[in-house]
Amino acid sequence: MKLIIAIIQPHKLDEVMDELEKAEIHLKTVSNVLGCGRQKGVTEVYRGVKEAGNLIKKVKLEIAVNDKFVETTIKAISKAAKTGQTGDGKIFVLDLEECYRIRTGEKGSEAIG
Amino acid sequence: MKLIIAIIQPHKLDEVMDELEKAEIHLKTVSNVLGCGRQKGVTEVYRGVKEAGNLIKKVKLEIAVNDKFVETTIKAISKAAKTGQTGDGKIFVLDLEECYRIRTGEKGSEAIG
Amino acid sequence: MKLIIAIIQPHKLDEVMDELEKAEIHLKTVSNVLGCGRQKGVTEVYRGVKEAGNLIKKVKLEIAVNDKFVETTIKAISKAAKTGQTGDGKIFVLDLEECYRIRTGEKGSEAIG
Amino acid sequence: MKKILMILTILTGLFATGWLLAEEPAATPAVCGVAAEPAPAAINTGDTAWILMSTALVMMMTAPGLAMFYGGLVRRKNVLSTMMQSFFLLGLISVQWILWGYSLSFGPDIGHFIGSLKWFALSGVGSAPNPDYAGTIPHNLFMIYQMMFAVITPALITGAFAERIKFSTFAVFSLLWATLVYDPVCHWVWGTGGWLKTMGALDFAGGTVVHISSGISALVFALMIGKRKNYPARPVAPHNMVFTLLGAALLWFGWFGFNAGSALGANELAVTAFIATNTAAATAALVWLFLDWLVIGKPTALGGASGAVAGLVAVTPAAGFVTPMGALGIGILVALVCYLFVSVLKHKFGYDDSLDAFGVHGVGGTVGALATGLFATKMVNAAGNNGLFYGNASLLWTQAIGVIATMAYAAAVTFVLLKILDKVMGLRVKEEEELIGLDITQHKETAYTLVD
Amino acid sequence: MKKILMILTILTGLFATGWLLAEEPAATPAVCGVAAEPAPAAINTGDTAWILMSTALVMMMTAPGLAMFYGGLVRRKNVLSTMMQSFFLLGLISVQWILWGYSLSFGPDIGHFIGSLKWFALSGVGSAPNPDYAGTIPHNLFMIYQMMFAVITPALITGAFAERIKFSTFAVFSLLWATLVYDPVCHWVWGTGGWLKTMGALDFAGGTVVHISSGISALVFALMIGKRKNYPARPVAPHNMVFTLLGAALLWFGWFGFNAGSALGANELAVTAFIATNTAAATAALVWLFLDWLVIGKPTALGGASGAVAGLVAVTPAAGFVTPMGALGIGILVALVCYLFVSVLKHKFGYDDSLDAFGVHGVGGTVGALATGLFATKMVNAAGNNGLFYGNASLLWTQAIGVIATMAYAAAVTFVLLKILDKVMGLRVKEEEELIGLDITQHKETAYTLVD
Amino acid sequence: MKKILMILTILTGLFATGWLLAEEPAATPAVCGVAAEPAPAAINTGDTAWILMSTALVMMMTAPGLAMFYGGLVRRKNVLSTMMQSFFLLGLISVQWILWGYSLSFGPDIGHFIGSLKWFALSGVGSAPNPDYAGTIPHNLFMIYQMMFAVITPALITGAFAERIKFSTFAVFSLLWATLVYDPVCHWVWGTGGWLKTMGALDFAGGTVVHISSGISALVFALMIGKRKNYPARPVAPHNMVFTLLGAALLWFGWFGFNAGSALGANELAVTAFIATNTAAATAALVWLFLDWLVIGKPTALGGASGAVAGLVAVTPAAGFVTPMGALGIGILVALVCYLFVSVLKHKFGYDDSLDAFGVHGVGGTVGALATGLFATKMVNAAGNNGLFYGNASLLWTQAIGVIATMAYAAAVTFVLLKILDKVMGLRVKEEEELIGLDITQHKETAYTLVD
Ligand SMILES: Nc1ncnc2c1ncn2[C@@H]1O[C@H](COP(=O)(O)OP(=O)(O)O)[C@@H](O)[C@H]1O
Ligand SMILES: Nc1ncnc2c1ncn2[C@@H]1O[C@H](COP(=O)(O)OP(=O)(O)O)[C@@H](O)[C@H]1O
Ligand SMILES: Nc1ncnc2c1ncn2[C@@H]1O[C@H](COP(=O)(O)OP(=O)(O)O)[C@@H](O)[C@H]1O
Repeated sequence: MKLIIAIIQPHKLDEVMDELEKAEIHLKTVSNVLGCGRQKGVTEVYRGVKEAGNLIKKVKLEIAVNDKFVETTIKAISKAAKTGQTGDGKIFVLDLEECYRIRTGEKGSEAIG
Repeated sequence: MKLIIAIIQPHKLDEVMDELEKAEIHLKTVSNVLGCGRQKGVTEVYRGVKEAGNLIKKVKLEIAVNDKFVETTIKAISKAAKTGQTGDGKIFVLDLEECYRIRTGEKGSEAIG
Repeated sequence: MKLIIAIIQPHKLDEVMDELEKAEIHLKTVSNVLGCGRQKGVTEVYRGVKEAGNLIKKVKLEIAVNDKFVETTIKAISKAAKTGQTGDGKIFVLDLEECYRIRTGEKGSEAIG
Repeated sequence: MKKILMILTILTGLFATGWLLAEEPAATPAVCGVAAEPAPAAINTGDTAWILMSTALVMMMTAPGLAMFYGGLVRRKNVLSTMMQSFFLLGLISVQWILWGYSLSFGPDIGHFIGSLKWFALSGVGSAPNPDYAGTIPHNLFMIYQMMFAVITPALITGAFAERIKFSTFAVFSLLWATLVYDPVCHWVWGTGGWLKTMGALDFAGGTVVHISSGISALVFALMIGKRKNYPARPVAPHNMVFTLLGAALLWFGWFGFNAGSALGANELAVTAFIATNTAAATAALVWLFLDWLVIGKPTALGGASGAVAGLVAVTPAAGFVTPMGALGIGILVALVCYLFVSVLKHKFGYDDSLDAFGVHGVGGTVGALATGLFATKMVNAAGNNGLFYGNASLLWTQAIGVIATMAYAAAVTFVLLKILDKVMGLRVKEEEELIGLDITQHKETAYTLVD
Repeated sequence: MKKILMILTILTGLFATGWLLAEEPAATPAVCGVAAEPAPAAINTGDTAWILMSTALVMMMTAPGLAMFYGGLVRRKNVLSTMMQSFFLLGLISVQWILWGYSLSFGPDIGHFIGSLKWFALSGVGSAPNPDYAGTIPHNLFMIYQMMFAVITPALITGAFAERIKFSTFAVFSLLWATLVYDPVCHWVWGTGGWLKTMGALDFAGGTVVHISSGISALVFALMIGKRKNYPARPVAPHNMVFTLLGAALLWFGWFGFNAGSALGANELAVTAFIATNTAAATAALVWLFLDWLVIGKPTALGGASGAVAGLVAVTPAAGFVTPMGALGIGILVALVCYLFVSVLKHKFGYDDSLDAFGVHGVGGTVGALATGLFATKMVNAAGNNGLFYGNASLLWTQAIGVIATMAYAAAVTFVLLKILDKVMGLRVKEEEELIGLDITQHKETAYTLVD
Repeated sequence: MKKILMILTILTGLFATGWLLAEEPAATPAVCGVAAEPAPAAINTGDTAWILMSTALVMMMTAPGLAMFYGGLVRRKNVLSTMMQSFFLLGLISVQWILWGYSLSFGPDIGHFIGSLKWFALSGVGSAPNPDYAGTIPHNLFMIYQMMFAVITPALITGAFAERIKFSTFAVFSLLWATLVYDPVCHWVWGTGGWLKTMGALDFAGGTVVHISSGISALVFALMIGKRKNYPARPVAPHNMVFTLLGAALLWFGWFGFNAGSALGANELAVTAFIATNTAAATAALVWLFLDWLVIGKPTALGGASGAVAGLVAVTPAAGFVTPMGALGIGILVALVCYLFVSVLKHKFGYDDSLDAFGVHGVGGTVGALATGLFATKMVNAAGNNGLFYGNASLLWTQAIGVIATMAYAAAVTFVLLKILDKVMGLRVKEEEELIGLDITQHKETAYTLVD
C-alpha cells in the first residue's frame, strides 16, 4: 500500500477529481496548503507595496491506495493537473505500512478502498 | 517509530482527544481537511441548487509514536471515533525514520514523547 | 529521498524560510495546523471562561529532499525555529519512495528540486 | 406530510387575510387615507423624520446588529442557525404585530392587563396622531416604531438556547411568547390603562418590557433545555470575534434610535436620552475593561463589548429621566453587577445561558429598572419622577414591583409554554445533530466553504 | 500604452472640467448660493432631514449592502472583484450623474423621452426647491437623492455576470448603460413630461426604473456572456453566508430610505411606504422559508434572505399606494413567483444568472409593477390611483405597458451595447483567469491571507 | 499590585464623581431641566432630527467603521487589538469629553488658546441652544455631536502604531493627547474666541482639527515607536480585505453625518456639504483607481477604498464652502497627492506608518485645508470666504497658517508625550509578543477559531 501526496494548483482540483473518479479512485482527502517553489505568483500589490507572493495557494491531495493502483493514480493526477507552466506541483509516494477503516475495524488493503 | 495519520469526523474530535489522553498519548497535531469517500454528506441546498456535498469536513490527526504505542493509539482512536456509519474515517500508519525535538535537539524515540 | 515534516511556531515561519533559503532549500509546502503538546498556550479568556488553550496554532512545513540534503535541512530548521521554550516543535523524517514533477513528468531525485 | 398540510393551511390563511383585508379599507376610510382625512392634530415633520429614522435603527439592531453579535460568539457550525433566528423573527413578529400584536399591546385597555383586538390588522390605526401615545407623529408611525421593539425582544432570548434548539420549536415558541408574554407586559407598562403605567412605574425605552421580560425567559429556557453537550467541560470560544465586535458596535449605533427615539420626537428629551445612552455605554465598557484587567490581567475585546451592551441595557429604562452623571453612575453599577453574574455566578450555578441573554439583559435590565428608582429626577424630565437620590423613596418601590411582576409573569408563562412544547414538539435537536452542527442539520447550509 | 493614453485623456478631461466649472458659478449666481438667494418656497427642515438621511441610506445599500450580499455568494477567489463592482459604481455614477445623468433624467423634457442637457454639471440646480419634483426640500437634495438610485441600478446587474466579467468592459458598459438606459427610462417614469408618467403609470420608488430595467438587462447579459466554466455541473456554494446575511439585513435597513424616502418628506406618505416596505419584506421572507420547508425539507438562511429581498423589490413600486394588507399580499405573491424562477425555472432554461439579478430584481420588479395595478388605492394616496381590486382595471393595463416598454427598451439597448463591446473589448476574462479567480487576475489582490 | 491600586483609585474616582454630581443638579436647575426651563430660543425639530442622526452616524464611523477598515488591514493575529483601540476610545473619550473635554474645547475662552473648565461635567450645558455654536438645536446636542469628532480623532492615529503598541501606553497616551492636543486645537479653530477662528481660517468639518492634528501626530508616533519587526522586508498583506471594504463603505456613509451634519441643521448648507462630500469621495476613488491602472497595471480594491477615504478627508474642511465642481477638483487633487505619499514617498523615507494614518489623514487633511483656500466661494456660503480661484489670495495664506500652527503644535506635544511615556511605561510590546501577536498577548483572545 502506498500513500500518495499530490500538491496541485487549486483551480485544477475539479479536473483532478473528475479524472480520479474516471480512474475509479474514489477515496481521498483534500486540504489547503501554501506552496513555495519555482513559480513566481501573480504579484499582489497593496497600496503600492508588492507582495513577493512567495507563498502561493495550492491544494494537497492525500490518497491511500493499493500497490496496483499507484500508477493509475499518478497518471490520472498528472494528466488533469498539468498545464505545462511552473507551479503545476508535485506528487510524492510514501510507503504505507498499515491502514484501518474505523467504521468496520477492517485493516490492510481491504480497508483502503 | 511510526507516524499515525487519522482522518475522523470533526464532531468526534473532542472524544478522540479525551480517549488519547486516557491512553497517555499527549502529543499530536490536528488540522482541517475535506474528505471524499463513501459517505454522502448531508446535501446542502442554495436557492434550490443541491451541493452534492462530495467534499465533507473532516479532521486529521498526526501522531508520532514509538512502536510499542502504535496499537494503543489506534485502539483509542478507533474506539472514540467510531459511530458505525459511513464517514467514520481511516487510520494510516507510516514508518517514521527519525524524529527531532527542536527545543532540545534530542532525537529518536526520546524526542517523540 | 526523504520527506521532512516540521511543526514549528507560526511566528518563526519567516525566520525558518530565510534560513532554508540560505541553505539552498527552495521548495516547500506550508500549512496551518493545531498542536497539542507540552506547551501550555497563553490561556484565552472569554467572559471569564478560560480556554485551556490545549490546541495551539502551529505551522507545518513539508519538504521533500534528496538524501544528502536531509541534514542541512534539519539544521536550518532547528536553528531558526529554536527559542528554547516548550512549543518549539518537532521535525519528522519519512522515507520518500518516489517523486514526480507534474509539469515535466520527471521523477526521482531530479524531480525533487 | 402533516407538516406540509400545516404549512399550507397557514399560507392559505395568510392569503385569505391579505385578500380579505385588501377589501376592507372601505370600512375604515378615514383611517388609512392620507388625503381623505383632514388631519386634526398637525404632524411635526422634524419629529416624524427622527422617528422614521429611529424605527429603521431599531430594526437594524436585530439584523444585522444582534445577528452578528450572537453569530460571532457561537461555533462555526452554528453561526447561520444563530443569525437566522434573529432574521426570522424580523419576519415573523413584523407580521404578528400588524395582525394582532399591536392591538394587544396598545389597543383599548381591557382590565389594565391587555389591549383589546379592536385594532386587529391595524384597523383604526391610521395617519392621524394618537395623542395618548404621541401627539406629533402619525399613529401608524408609533405603531411601526413599537414593532421593532417587539421584534428584538424575543431575538434577545435566542442567546440562551443557541447551538441546540430545534428550529421549528423555536418558531412556535417565539410566536406564542410574543403574544402571551411580550404583548401583555408591554401593555402593562406602556399601554394606556396598563396597571404598571397607572401605578407610575418608569420605563423610558423598555428596561422592563424588553430586557427583563426576555432576560428572565432566557434563564428559564436555558434551565429547561439543558446544557450544550460537553458544556462546561469544553468551553466554546467565539468563532469570530470580529463579527461580535461589529455586532456590538451596530447595537450601540442602533440604540440611539431605541432610547433617544423613545422621546417620540426630535426634542430636548431625545437629546437627554441620547447623551445618557452614550454615557452609560461608554462608562460600562470602561469599567468592564478595568475589571478584566484586575481579574484576568488583561482587558479583553469581548469584555469591552459586553460592558457596552450591559451599559446600554441598564440605561434603557432610565435614559429620559437621568442626568449625564446619573447615566455614568448607572454605567458603573451595571458593569459591576453584570460582570459578577456573567463571569462568576453563572459558572457557580452551572446553567448554560450560552450567550448570556439572562446575564446581560435580565440582570442589566433589573439593575437599570432599579437604578431608575435611584437616579431619576424631575429636573431632567418633569413628566418623570424623583428617585431615591432626589429624596423620593417610593419610586424605587414602584420600580421593584414592576420588576418582580414582570419576572414572575414572564417566567411562569415561559415555563408553561416550554413544558407543553417539550411534550408536543421537543425542544432540542438530537445529540448527533447538535454535534454535527445546526447549520447543516437544521438548514442544509454551511456558512463557509473551505476550498475556493 | 493605448490604455495609458486613454486614461490620461480621461484624467485631463476631468481636470479641465473641474477647473472650468470651478469658474462657472458666476454664470449661475442665484442657484448655488444659499445666502445670496431669497428662497422663494420655504424649505421644511423636517422633510430635509429625512431626505438627507434617506440619501445616505440608499448610498449605503450599494456599498456595503449589495457589495456584502453579492460578495458572500461568490467564491473566495472572486469576492473582491464582486464587491469592487458595487464600490466602483458608487464612484463612477456619482460623477456621471452630476455631470450629465441628472440632466438627462430630470432636466427639461425633450419629446417625452429624455431630459435635455440644460442642467449639465448641475447648472441651474440649486437650493431653491423645484416644485415639479419636491416642493419642500432643496432641488439639489432631490438631485443627490436620485443619484443614489442611479448608482444602485447598474450595481444590481453585476449579479448576472459575476465571476467572469472583464473589469474594463464592465466599467465601460456601466457608464454607457447608465446614460443610454437608466437615464431615459428614469425620465419616462419620473421626469416631468416623461411619457409613462404622463400616461399615469405608477412607480413609487422604482420598480420599473430600478428593478425591471436592471433585471432584464441582467438576463440579456447572462445570456450573452455565457455560463461560468463548469456551471451548472459544479454548483458554486456561497463562500461566506454570514456576509450575505449581513448584506441582506443592510439592504432591508437601507430600503426604508429607498421607499419611505420616496415620499420626499417626513410625512404621512413616508410612514405608509415605510410600513408597506417592512410588511412585504417580512411576509415574503416567511413565505420563502415555508416554501423551502415544503420543497427541500428545511428552511434555509439564504432562502429567508432571498425572500426578504424579493419582497422589498416587489413593494418598491407599490409602497406609497397600498395598505399594509396590500403589502402583505404583494409579499406572498412575489415570494411564490420568484421562488419558482430562482429555484426551478432558471435551471430548466439553463442560463447562468449567477446571483439571480434577473430572478429577483427582474421578476420581482415585474410582479411589483403589476401588483401595483391590483392593490393600489386612492384611500391610501389620493395622488395615486385605484387598482383592479378597487374597481379600476385600466391601471393594471397602464402598468403592463410600463413593464413591457421598459423591458423591450432596456433589453434592446443592452443587447446592442454588448454586441459592440464584445467586438471591441471582449466581455469575458480568459478561461485560465476565470479558473484562477478574478481577484488576483483582475485586481492583483486576494481577499484573505492564509497564514498570519 | 501597583496597577491594581491605580485602577481601583480610578474606579473610586469615577464613582465619587458620579455620586457627587448626581447630587449636583440642584446647583444648576435651569440647565438640565427640559420642562423647568422656558426655552428662550425655539428649537427646530428638523434641525434637531438631522443632528441627532448625524451624531449617531459619526459615532458609527469610529466603530464599526474605522475598526473594520483598520482591522482588515492588519494581520490575523492583531485584528482584535486594532479594532479594540477604536472601540476603547469610544468609551474613553466619551467620558473625557463629558467631564472636561467639551469645556476645554468650547467653554468660555481663555486667551484665545483654550476653553475654561467652567463647563466641567457639563455644568451649564443644557437644552437651551447656545447661539454661539448652533442657534436652533439644544446646546447639549451640539456637545454630543462634537464628542463624536473628539472620539474619532485619536482613533485615526491608531493606524500608525498598529501591530506593536502596548495597550496600556496607548490608553494613557490617548487620554493625554485628547486633552492636550485635540481640545486646544479644537478651541483654536471652532471655539468662540479661538485664535484661528478669529483670524478667519475656514475648517468646515474638521480638516485641521481632526485630520491634520491626528495625521501629523501619527507620523511622529510612527517615527518614535519604530518599524514593525521585519518591515519592510516582509510586507504585510491585509488579512481580510472584505472587512476593509466594509469599513471604507461605512466610513463613506458616516461621513455624511460628519460633513453635512456640520451645517448644524437640515438646511441648504447641509445639502451643499452632502453633495460636496459625495462628489469628492467618488472622484478621488476613480482617480486613485486610474493611477493604479497606470502604475501597477490593474485597479485594486484597496486603491478604490483608499481613494474614497482620501477624498472624504480632503473635502472635510471645504464641504460647506465649495461648489460640486470645486469638490470634484479637490477629489482629483487629493488622490494625486495622497497616492504619491502612500505608494511612493513613504517607502522612500522608510518610516512605518502602518495603515497610512499620516499618508491619508495628515496629507489629505493638508491638501483639503489648502484647497479650501483655493476653491471656497461666498456664492456657496456667504458666511465663508472667497478662495484664490475667486480672487482672494489671502484666504490661502490664512489656511496655511492654520495648517502650520496645528502641525507644529500637535507634533511637538506628541513628541514630548511620547518621550515621557517611553521612559515611564515603554511604547512597544516585547519583540516576542509582537511576533506572537497582540490579540493573544495583550488581550488573551484570538479573533478566529480554527476547528469548529
Ligand atoms: N521538494 C518539495 N517539497 C515540498 N513541496 C514541494 C517540493 N517541490 C515542490 N513542492 C510543492 O509543489 C508546488 C509547485 O512547485 P513549483 O516548483 O512551483 O512548480 P514546478 O513543480 O512546476 O516546478 C510548490 O508550490 C510546492 O507546494
Ligand atoms: N484511501 C483513502 N485515501 C485517503 N483518504 C481516505 C481514504 N479512504 C478514506 N479516506 C478519508 O476517510 C474519510 C471517510 O471515508 P468514507 O469512505 O466516507 O467512510 P468509511 O471509511 O466509513 O467507509 C473520507 O472522507 C476521506 O477523508
Ligand atoms: N508525537 C507527536 N506527534 C505529532 N505531533 C507532535 C508530536 N510531538 C509534538 N508534536 C507537535 O509539536 C508541537 C510542539 O510540541 P511541544 O510538546 O508543545 O513542545 P516541545 O516539542 O518543545 O516539547 C506540538 O504542539 C505538536 O503540534
